Amino acid sequence: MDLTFTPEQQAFRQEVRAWMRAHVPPEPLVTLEREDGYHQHVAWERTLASGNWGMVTWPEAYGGRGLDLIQWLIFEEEYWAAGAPLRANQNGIFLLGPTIMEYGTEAQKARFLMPMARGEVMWAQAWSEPNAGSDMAAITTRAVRDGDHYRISGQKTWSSRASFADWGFGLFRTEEGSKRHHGLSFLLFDLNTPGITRRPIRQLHGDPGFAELFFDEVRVPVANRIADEGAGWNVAMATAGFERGLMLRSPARFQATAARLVTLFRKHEQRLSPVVREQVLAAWMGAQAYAYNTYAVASKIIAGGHIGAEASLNKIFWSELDRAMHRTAMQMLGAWAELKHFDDGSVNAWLEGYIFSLSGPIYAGSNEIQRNIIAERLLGLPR
Amino acid sequence: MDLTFTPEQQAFRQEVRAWMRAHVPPEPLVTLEREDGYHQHVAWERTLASGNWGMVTWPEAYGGRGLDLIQWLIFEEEYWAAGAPLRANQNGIFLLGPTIMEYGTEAQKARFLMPMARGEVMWAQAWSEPNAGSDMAAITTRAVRDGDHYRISGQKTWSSRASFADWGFGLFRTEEGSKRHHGLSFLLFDLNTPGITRRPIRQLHGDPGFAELFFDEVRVPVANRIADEGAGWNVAMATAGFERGLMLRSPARFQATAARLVTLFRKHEQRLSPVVREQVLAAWMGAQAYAYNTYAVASKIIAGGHIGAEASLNKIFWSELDRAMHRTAMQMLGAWAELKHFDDGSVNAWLEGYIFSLSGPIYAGSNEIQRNIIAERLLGLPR
Amino acid sequence: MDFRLTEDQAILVEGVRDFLAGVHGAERLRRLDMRDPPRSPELWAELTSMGLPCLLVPVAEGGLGLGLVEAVLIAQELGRAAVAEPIVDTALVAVPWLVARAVPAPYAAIVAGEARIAVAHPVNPWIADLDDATHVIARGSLLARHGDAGAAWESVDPLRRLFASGDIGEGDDLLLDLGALMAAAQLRGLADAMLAQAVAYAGQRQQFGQPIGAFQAVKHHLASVAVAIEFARPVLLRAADAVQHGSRSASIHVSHAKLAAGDAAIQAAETAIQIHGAMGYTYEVDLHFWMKRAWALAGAWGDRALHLGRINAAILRGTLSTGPSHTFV
Amino acid sequence: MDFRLTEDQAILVEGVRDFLAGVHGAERLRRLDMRDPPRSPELWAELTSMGLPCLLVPVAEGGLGLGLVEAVLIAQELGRAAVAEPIVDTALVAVPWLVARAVPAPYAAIVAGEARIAVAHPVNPWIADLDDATHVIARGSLLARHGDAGAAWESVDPLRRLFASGDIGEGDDLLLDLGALMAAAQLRGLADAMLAQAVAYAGQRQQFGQPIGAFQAVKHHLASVAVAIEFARPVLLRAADAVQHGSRSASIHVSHAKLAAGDAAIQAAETAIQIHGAMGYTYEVDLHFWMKRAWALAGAWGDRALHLGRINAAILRGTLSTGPSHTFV
Repeated sequence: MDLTFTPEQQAFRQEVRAWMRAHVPPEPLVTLEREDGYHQHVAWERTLASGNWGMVTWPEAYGGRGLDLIQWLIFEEEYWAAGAPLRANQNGIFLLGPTIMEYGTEAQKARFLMPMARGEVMWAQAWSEPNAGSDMAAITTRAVRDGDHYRISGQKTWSSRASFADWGFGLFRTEEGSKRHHGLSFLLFDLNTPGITRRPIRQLHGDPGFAELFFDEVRVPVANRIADEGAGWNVAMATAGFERGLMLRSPARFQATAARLVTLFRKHEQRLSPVVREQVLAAWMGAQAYAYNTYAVASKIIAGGHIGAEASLNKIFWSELDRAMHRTAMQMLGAWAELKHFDDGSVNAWLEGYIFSLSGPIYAGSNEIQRNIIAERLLGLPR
Repeated sequence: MDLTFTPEQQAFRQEVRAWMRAHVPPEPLVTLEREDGYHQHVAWERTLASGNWGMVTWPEAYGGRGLDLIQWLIFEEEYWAAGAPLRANQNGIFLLGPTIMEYGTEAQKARFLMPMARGEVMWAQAWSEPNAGSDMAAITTRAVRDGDHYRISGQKTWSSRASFADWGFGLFRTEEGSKRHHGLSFLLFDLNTPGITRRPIRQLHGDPGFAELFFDEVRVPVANRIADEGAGWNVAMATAGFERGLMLRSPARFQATAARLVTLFRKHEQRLSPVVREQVLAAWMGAQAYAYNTYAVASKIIAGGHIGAEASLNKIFWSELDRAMHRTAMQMLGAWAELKHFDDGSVNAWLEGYIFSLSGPIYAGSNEIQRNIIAERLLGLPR
Repeated sequence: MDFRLTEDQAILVEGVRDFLAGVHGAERLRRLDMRDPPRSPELWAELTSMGLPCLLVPVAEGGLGLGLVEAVLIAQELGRAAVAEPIVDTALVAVPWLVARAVPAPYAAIVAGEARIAVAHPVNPWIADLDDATHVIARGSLLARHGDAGAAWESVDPLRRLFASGDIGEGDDLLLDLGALMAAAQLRGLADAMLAQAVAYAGQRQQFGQPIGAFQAVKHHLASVAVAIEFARPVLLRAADAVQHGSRSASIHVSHAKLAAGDAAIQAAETAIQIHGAMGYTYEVDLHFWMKRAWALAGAWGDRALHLGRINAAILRGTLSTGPSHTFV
Repeated sequence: MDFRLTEDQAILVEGVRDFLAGVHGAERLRRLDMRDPPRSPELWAELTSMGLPCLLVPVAEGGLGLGLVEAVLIAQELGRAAVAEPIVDTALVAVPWLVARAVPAPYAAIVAGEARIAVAHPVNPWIADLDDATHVIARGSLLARHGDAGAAWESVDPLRRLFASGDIGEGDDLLLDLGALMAAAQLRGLADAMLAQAVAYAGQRQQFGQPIGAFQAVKHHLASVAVAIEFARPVLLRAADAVQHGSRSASIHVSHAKLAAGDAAIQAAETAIQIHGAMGYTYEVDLHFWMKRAWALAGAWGDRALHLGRINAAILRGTLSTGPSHTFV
């Protein structure tokens, strides 16, 4: 065990810090869930790409830097410490990119990865259907083979980024009459293909960002299928594993929240003391623990280890931490909590953050599902 | 709605207060779970009976005062405010007594109720069996009819008071081959009948109090059966309803705990502040809310109303409140928490109370069972 | 001592509940949400015709002369229906304050639904529904409103209308208690409505071949919410009774009610959205109207810190007796 | 930066765990509980033969010269096995303190298992295992113990031996950190053992025709405990590393570890007894030994108030930098 950074790692930290200081927009961007904000965030992805900071963990051949997970954590720490924006490209970086690298053909890698890395093509995910949320194997949207194309008909929902993104990926039932996780294929599709209708879903905060996607005999080339026909479930499980796993939520983001919470507490301390203090201390402790744990898991993976059901422990921890931190901030803000802007005109990011945090225990496998996984797979309780 | 006490109620409160002031032992009794303490508590029951304070809600004909539930609450408030001891006769007052009044024959009432009210015969309950805890319908101990007797064979466990008490009551399978809640009968038995072996169970705190009861062809007169043969389940459910319901835990007991917690906090405030404060305030609020709710339910019952599945809300509230209050006290006591006595020689009642509070969410139907009942019967969720 | 509602109270509550269920369902909320501002003269007229403005107005002034227990029961129903019109401030906060302080007031106009009273208090940085008000309570007086209310501040709750409060001087303690009490009552109504929505959704939404309400985890989450809501009820009634009778400790009981109902509402909201899954995160279902109102009212009229602070001062400083003999002090 | 255990560390832990599983199962605890005092020279000899006393003794003094990371790993295993012999205080608290403070010490006797060092600190009102100790650390010195230790105080934990501490002067901060760190490590081991016991019981106890572990409520309670235990692990290791390297912020990290492990242990205990039902409330199953140790150690070497207070001073007073770039400050 060695908890010190090498001189190379320290130098790398300085490099990231300097670049971020020079490039992070001085004013917060408009929310990613609105069209104007989305375009601001895409522009930021392209700025990141210009400095080759878009996909730091990807191999250099695909537009990345080939960094290891410890370097990734350092990058993330400096990224969030600089107050840099949310990543519009999250679906690409952590979900689809690694999936194509693992399961794609050379042609698919050549075609899709570079534009993703450069922020030129933005990706939406399309897993869920109205009757397949937590129970993803209940997917019914079908893709019927028709020569060198599939014809897709059906509906996807809760498709993040799909209101504005360029391409989408998801699971479709390619074998007629197949049940549950059999007969599914993993397909990529241009969101502007004829027959696709996007219906933005208005979220809690009033902005879209999610969308429903309606498919009416949409023609998608067979060349856009990742891995074999019928092998979609395994591919998606690997992708979902990335999602639940280490890289979905970097600890730096929560440490930044905890630090903001400390600042908020100090500002209001006279009024708040003593009732909120312990919750603020718990926020710092939780964010630190999550950071340490991520460093520990990263160390294990770098050494060739794997994470399996432990990812469920992670998912529960960060999602409940995030909600608790924002709930605490809402309590501290009192009568200001409901306002979208403070009296100095600044955005009430705590309110937005609280709303966003409520999705944490729901998405990427609800925390109820995660607790089942922990109980059955890690602890060995009977099904 | 009228939240004031009548002059009669106020006068009654003064009467209880004066009697308690004159009779409550100045020093705490030894724990009821030990033989010496048990006898001290039985003596206290007889003192209570001498003032006719033993069974205040029972009809006068059976040795009570025929008080209504509001008077009972006033009695309990003054009882606990005076620091009076735990009730050794709890099983009789709240479980068996009302059951006999509702289901017993005149002969049974005449035979059993007066000695119970006078504290002359102490009763143990014998519901659970090794494989029938939460799942009480899994009872297997059988009572085979043999003329005017039953012959009981089998085993009961977690039998409260059975280490030292005189008589017991419980459910037995009187119909051979019957399943679940069919074919059970409610029987009373002298704990000194030949064939009964009591094995005290050592509890967490090291003292017995619970016992296992082994029955080896124990002869119990048919006259000791409450209600019809085979009707035991319904009788027991009514009894368990009394237990879970209003009178198992009077709010005054929790208000006394909350008040002690406030005192403990004040004593240690300099060291504790600010982290425990909110938990102490929550204790006061919880105990008050429980008291109000009990007054509200009492008002409803006096007016002819009933409580059904609402009793489960009650059980969860008081048991989790009690555990939280004692957990808070343990935290406040820090390095003293583990000690059975403080340096002034006084008993660490918080430690005993914490251990006792851990049984709250388990007994009288675990809180998991209670939450099932609330969800299915009150909220109407599917089974 | 009788903690039951009177028959009259029970009938009143039922009547208001049925009325609101009829005129103020989720469809109405959606329609109001489309308007700018999200107010409806027709709805106000309906609420007036139901007699809501006159409930607490003295009989001599043409009202029903009801008390604060009735007021919290009605406020609960207004919360259950997520009513955002300024009926609570006018009829349930302003009127009892005017009566208690013997301030001359335009009761006839209030009864007729023509007067609307906005309420300023330094505990809130905003004044709700100031633009539309005919009067405002501020600095211990009832003032005719004049001038421009300015632009509305944007609340997360699309049906709330908040305006800068400006310099409104010191606060009046009774006004704070009344505002907090009615916020608490609405919060409990909101909580109960969210529980009902979550129960209904859980009974209908199928996953893994069964309604999700058949899963024990879902059951237990909802049961815990039911416990919190149940035990907020008598606290609320007891607080209303204490304020009504001018009890010395009334403020403590109001704070208790605000905390119990506010915490129940936040727990209900977090549980309900969890059970609705992604659906609860959208405008596709109605839950969001109730959640947002709960977030708003949880911080309005004194936040957790303020109310815990008041209880702290009373309990831990020893100005209120505690223990079993002091249930109704 | 590598947060993995070294292979040597992994082998050491496994060896100690296997050894303790062999000599120190629940049966041994029951036998010790029958003795007065509940101590066993044979057990001490076994622990000595396993080499536990010499782990942290410098190589030049005949020991293995291991560090605090190894120490917390061993303390976790001693917690998992609920070992009550004074091995933690002697080998894992006293020895590293003596080494760090360069106090001349009877290392040969320690290595041979002949010296036992009791540790006094004003944060505890008692001194553990004073009666049997050859030495005591108090007032910043190592003293030969003499005189009568007095009567043992009765702990809820039948295997603890506590004695009045008397006037022991000011506290030594490093000693407090070492004591708290090793208590935290034992607490995490205890928590993990209680989780394992509850899982085993839930898999075997039948109710309503199935093992209770098949009920989702039981699963979710246990999963929550698993989360708490998992996330206490790196906090503990990071604190050990900080103390080992004399980091300026070491005390903060020790406090964090004590809170994380202590809270996990209390949660594990309350969950485990709930799942054991009435059985967990008795001596019939072994759980009580672990619960009682957890209750004792949660309050020992600084309670929640003390450790939260230290973190409060650092974080909210701003003496420790927070935020994403400061993970390892």
